[in-house]
Amino acid sequence: MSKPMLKVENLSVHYGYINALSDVSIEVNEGEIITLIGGNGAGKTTTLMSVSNLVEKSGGRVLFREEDITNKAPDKIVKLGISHVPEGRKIFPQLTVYENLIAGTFGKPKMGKQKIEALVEENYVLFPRLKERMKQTGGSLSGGEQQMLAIARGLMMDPALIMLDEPSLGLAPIIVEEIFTLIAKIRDIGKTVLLIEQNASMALSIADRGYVLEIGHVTLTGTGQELLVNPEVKRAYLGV
Amino acid sequence: MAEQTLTRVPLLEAQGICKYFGGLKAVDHVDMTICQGDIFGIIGPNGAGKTTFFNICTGIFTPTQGRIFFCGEDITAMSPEAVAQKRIARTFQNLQLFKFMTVLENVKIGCHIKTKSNMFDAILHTPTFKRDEAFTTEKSLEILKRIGLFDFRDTLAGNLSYGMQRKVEIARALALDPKILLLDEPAAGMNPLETKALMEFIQALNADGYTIAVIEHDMKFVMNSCNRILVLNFGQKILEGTPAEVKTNPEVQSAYFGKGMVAGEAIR
Amino acid sequence: MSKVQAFYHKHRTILLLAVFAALCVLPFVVTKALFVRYACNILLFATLAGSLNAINGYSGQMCLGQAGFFAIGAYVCAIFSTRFGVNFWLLLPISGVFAAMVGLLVALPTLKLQGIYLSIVTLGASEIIRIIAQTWEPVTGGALGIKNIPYPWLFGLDTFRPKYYYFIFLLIGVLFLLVTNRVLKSRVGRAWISIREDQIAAKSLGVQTSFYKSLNFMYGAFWAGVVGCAYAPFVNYIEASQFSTDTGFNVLAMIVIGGQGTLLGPILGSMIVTVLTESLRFLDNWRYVIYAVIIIMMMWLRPQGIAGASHSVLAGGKIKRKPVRREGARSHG
Amino acid sequence: MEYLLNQLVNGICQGSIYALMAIGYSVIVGVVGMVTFTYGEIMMIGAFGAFYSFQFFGNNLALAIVMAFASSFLLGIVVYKVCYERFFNAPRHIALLCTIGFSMLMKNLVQIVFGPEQKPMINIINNATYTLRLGSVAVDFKLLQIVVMLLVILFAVSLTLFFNRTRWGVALRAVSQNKQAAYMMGINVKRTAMLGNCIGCGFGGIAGILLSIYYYTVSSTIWGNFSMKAFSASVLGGLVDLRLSALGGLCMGIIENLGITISSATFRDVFSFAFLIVILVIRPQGFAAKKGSRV
Amino acid sequence: ESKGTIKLGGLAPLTGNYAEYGKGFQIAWQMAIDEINANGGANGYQLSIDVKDTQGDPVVSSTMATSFAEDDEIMAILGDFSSGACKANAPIVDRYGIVQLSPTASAPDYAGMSPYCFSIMGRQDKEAPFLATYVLKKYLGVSKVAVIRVDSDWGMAAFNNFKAQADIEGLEVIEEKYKSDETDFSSIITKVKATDPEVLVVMDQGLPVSAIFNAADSAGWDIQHLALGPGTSEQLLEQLINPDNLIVTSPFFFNPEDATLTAWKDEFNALAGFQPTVHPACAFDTAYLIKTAIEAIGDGEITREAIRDALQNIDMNGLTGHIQFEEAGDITRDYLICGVVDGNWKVLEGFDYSK
Ligand SMILES: Nc1ncnc2c1ncn2[C@@H]1O[C@H](COP(=O)(O)OP(=O)(O)OP(=O)(O)O)[C@@H](O)[C@H]1O
Ligand SMILES: Nc1ncnc2c1ncn2[C@@H]1O[C@H](COP(=O)(O)OP(=O)(O)OP(=O)(O)O)[C@@H](O)[C@H]1O
Ligand SMILES: [Mg+2]
Ligand SMILES: [Mg+2]
Repeated sequence: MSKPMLKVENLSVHYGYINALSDVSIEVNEGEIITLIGGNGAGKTTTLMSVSNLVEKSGGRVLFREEDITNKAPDKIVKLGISHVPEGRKIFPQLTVYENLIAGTFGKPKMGKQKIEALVEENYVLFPRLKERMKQTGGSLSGGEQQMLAIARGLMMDPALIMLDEPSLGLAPIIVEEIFTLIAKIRDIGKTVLLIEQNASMALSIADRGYVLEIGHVTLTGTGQELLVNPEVKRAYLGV
Repeated sequence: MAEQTLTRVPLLEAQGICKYFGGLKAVDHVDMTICQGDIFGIIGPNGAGKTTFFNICTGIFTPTQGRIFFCGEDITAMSPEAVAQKRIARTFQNLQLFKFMTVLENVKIGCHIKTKSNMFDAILHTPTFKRDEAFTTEKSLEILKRIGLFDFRDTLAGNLSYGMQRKVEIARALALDPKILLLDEPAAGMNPLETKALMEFIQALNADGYTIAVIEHDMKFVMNSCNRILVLNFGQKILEGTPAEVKTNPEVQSAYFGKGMVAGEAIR
Repeated sequence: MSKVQAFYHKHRTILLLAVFAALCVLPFVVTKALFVRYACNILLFATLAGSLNAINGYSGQMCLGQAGFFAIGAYVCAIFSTRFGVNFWLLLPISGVFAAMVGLLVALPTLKLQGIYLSIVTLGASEIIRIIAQTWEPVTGGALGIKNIPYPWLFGLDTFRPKYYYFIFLLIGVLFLLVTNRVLKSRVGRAWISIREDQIAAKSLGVQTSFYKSLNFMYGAFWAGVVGCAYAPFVNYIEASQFSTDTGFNVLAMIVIGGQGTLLGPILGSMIVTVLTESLRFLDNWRYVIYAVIIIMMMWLRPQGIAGASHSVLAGGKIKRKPVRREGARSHG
Repeated sequence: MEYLLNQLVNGICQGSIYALMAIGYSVIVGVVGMVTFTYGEIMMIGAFGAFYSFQFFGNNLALAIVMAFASSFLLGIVVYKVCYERFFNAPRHIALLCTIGFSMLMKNLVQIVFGPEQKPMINIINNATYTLRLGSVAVDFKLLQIVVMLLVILFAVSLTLFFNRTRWGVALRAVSQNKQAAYMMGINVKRTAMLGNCIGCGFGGIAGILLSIYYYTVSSTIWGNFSMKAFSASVLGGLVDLRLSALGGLCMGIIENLGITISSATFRDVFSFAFLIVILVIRPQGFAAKKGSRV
Repeated sequence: ESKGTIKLGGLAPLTGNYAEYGKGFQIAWQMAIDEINANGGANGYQLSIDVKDTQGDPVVSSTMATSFAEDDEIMAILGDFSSGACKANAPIVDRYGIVQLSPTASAPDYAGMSPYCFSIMGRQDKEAPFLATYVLKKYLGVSKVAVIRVDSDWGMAAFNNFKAQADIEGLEVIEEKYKSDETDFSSIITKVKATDPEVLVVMDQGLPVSAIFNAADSAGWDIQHLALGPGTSEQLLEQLINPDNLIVTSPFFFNPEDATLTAWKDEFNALAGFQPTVHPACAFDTAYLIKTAIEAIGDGEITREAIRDALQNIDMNGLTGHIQFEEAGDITRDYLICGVVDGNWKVLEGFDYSK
């Protein structure tokens, strides 16, 4: 673990007159699972959005593999190998499930037909539901199915770094388990994960390190285990 | 937990409900009885047909087969607005707020069926109009106080955080003075602390005599607040019973809880 | 809330009365008949735009056919006053009712339609109305139109002169504002807005969306009809081409520029569009080029319209959230 | 019988012109996700491009078509920059008004630059009439009509394949549905949307040149009505489905001409609009299958 | 020495569907006025004209007419193009007492609406019967005609006048009409062809005329073409696939042998960039009419009223021929039957209807 793969330095974001993030610094090393936890409106989503450069930053830098991507076009950032599974699914409602998956491959324009088919199959194994719904439009899926589709679509580009924003939202416990197993598996094959979760205990238990965000500031950081037993975290985010 | 009364009066009944989308059986022969005073949970894997089932109960879909009775009256083919007139209120899985209206106005719309002044009353400011407006305002503010959104009454609903938006939906539904309240994943996107607060609120409502049906994936929430639970899978009913029965059912275990890592202590 | 708004709210009645008084003396201060005629046009189109705004801005239906309802009003007035000598003041509500009926006819079959589908149907309906007006010779005079529509009685004043006709438009405009303001601030108005915001949610709360949509269409059409009725004697000569889709688009431009969904918007929009088109005349045929450029620029600079709030739906982009103190939100009472 | 058949052929010919226009229109709507009221001007610019190509480079039809495509394509870039790019997140009527404004701008600018008079278009495609005999019945076709019909089929089929079978097509459609998500997929949204818009415009330009050859004229004023027809046809086809839009155009042409046969040409638009309204009342999505929308 | 400037108001559709004609008006007026001023003005007065765009819309036209009428410096109004707009303005000019001299309004009831309304186009109720009696009956000698006409106020009046005379002459008439923005005439042609007439008459101006004849040609229909409205338009010739069997009636013809006319035509073409029709020629004459009227007033005070009276009694030879107003304020013209020979307009027969 030499150089951090993704480095967020002193990031600040303002929405109009709201200061959503101030001076947030985060490091993600190659092959790690990093989790961000925090209450509603703490700025977790905003952090991911600014890595993808989908919100305007008022200060700070973002580095990916030592390349400055602070002001890089969003689509170019994706093409560096960063996949972003957004909050609220954002699937393409009029495209079929299959087409949604295909849309996920634009981050790797050179990907061959066979590779695409193989990835699609992989995702169908992971989420058999999607295979059943292959020809259905994305918009007609149930909430949870849409969430699965969003995750699968994010996996389609075979990214180096995958950023997941509340992947377990609206999913049944059994699927949530599978998602977490999957995240661990992704890490095990050498990829890197940046994870946002409301279910902090699950997230921390698989994470290598975690950051606690509060009203736009990083207030705590440590390994997953450290945070899991931290009384402050326990009280505020684990609900015990 | 709501007290179990000895004489259970059925409020909302579903008989053999089916909903097919083309060849897809989203809901398949489901029977259900929700009684007065219940907090009734509906759980099941994703795509099991829970939301579809709610949509059928509230008139948004007409079922392919089967009937829905409310207080003994057949409401199967009724339009959503007619169902709402029967005082069945609901919230939506993907929020359907009036985003550009203030919180207070959102709740005032909820009072629509409780008032009846028409356009001419409004133009002429007749007594009916004045009475209605006074009633609407008073009632809406009362609900907002109760749910804890009073301070936000003049904020645009879309400006609130996710959790609060969910509450606005509940407040709006309460303004209908519903006989039954259907909540679709009210705790989604909330952290454990907020979920707990919501659970307490719902129990308080129940104590006040509201009957509630709730779809949730948060097992702590469901197991601790519901007195009866319906489990769906692939559109079919696996089980309807008490939390204790659901917890121990192996089929539910394998289809829904998995290893129990997430459902956690709630089911153990 | 800005200082201007605060000031307005404090002295509302006085301010409004002052504006009204100023409007009343206007035609006596402005001596050029041409300018008074422009003022008439502004009032006329402000009310017409207002009637469209009542549909597009409040119930969120995208109607492009206001020219049709306007035509109905104008023709009803022209036909009844030239053929049967019916009094203008009686014709005002009659024209409105006729237009409202047509509004209902358009609304009923299209209740299921939304957005652009509704737009094209309303546009089509307005074209059909125009073509019927153009071809139904025995009744509408066909392509010849109807001329010499009698000038209305107004306390013995000579309404041939824009100076006095002005008061007819003023009266209708003020009446429209008063009535609409009341309707919007009632259960009915809220129901309309709820349809604009989210129909499914509105239904689930017991709002009979079909009924309120029809009512909304009828209301907008009614006022368009009333304005049409006042328009016919004003121009004294009507024929079908005056009610083309361009008229409809013009009115649409007014409400969008002024600010859709606000009471003030259509008035401002009408002023801007009228003043612009008139004041750019010296540009000859470059006029419309410049006018179009200005419209587009306004959309660029202020998409929500002049009167639209910056947090408005129309401002585009995301909703601006106010800072929220989280502690206050926790308790459930 | 022969008379009716001939009228039907007239209808099909007119309908295929509508269909041709509707295809380009649907491409625009399908990619940009917003309707346009400047389509008439886009066709006009295509026609003018061809007109001046004939003027300066001689009677070369292929070149003229390329010019028509290119000039409309370029105008498409301007339309995109002026009317769409800034308003993707805004409510639709704002972009809509911008297109209305832009249409007004173009109409008047063209009138100033190219003159207000109608210009005669070179009658480049052989105007021979072919008579098809079915027993005793004779039906007349013009070469140009056949060309238009073939083009409609070609464009409808090839563009549909392109949109549904290629990754590029998926990207174009994805962009119209959710711009932000498209970014997250690594799609260059602005360029893609612009390109899609321009392709649609380019096809509009081709429709423009064929139209002006068909009617022997180019001018700044005759196109407004046609763009309305393109719009209606593509609404009939559910706005984004190219083949159904083409079908919608065809139906409208036939309905109009049969209507004229039984009554008068003054009612032409009444027939097509009434047809549109009736269809939409029966099927709110037009010919398209109901969309799987849900709450 | 100049006695000052007399201002005129001009109404013309500079934008919109009739922009081509409005443009022609504007240029012709300016040509006439420049010429008059260069030659010492009208009885020593310089003329100037302020042309306002009426968009071809009667309502805008009345607004503009009001603005001229209100402006005491404006002595007379020239224009507007369409009968509809002129009729809409009639009550206004009547009320304010200012002349509205239209180059082209031809509706029979227009000029009679007010003593201040004038037109020099010639009345439709003269030209259309001329078509029926002289062209169809006498010149061509046919008995069954098909008329395809625009459904506008002009087209309606033209047809009604024609029909009345045709009934007297015992002509069988088949009527088809279309909206003014129509472009596709194939089904009308198919429909009319099925009735098997001897002559195809088109009543309209501009694009549809050529479009209809071309549609007939390309449907392989060989029939005599006749047009009422476009006059001897050069553009029409350019737009027709097969102009040779076309006959038009016209109050006026740009005789290529007439040097003044040809010079005028060339000058106009140079200024406008397109060939003149009869309409700008009429506009040109209206300006000269005002000049003549002012000269007729002589040393008297130039008032609106005086101009009206002078116009009423005018007797002038203009570009388009002899002009003398009748009681109502319009004129009766002599019509020509023109046809195309070797791609150029030729007078086939000249008739004086009044005889
Ligand atoms: N588009 C926006 N416009 C204005 N304010 C915004 C916008 N998006 C987010 N905010 C505000 O920025 C802050 C951070 O929001 P963010 O969505 O990043 O929170 P989060 O930690 O992801 O919360 P959640 O758990 O609810 O997803 C909040 O106060 C929110 O209200
Ligand atoms: N309009 C529709 N067209 C086609 N299929 C539909 C439609 N609506 C729902 N479905 C299908 O019906 C099934 C049930 O959906 P439903 O939304 O009821 O699931 P759910 O139990 O609420 O799931 P979740 O927990 O994920 O919200 C899903 O598989 C979905 O794909
Ligand atoms: Mg978030
Ligand atoms: Mg659901």
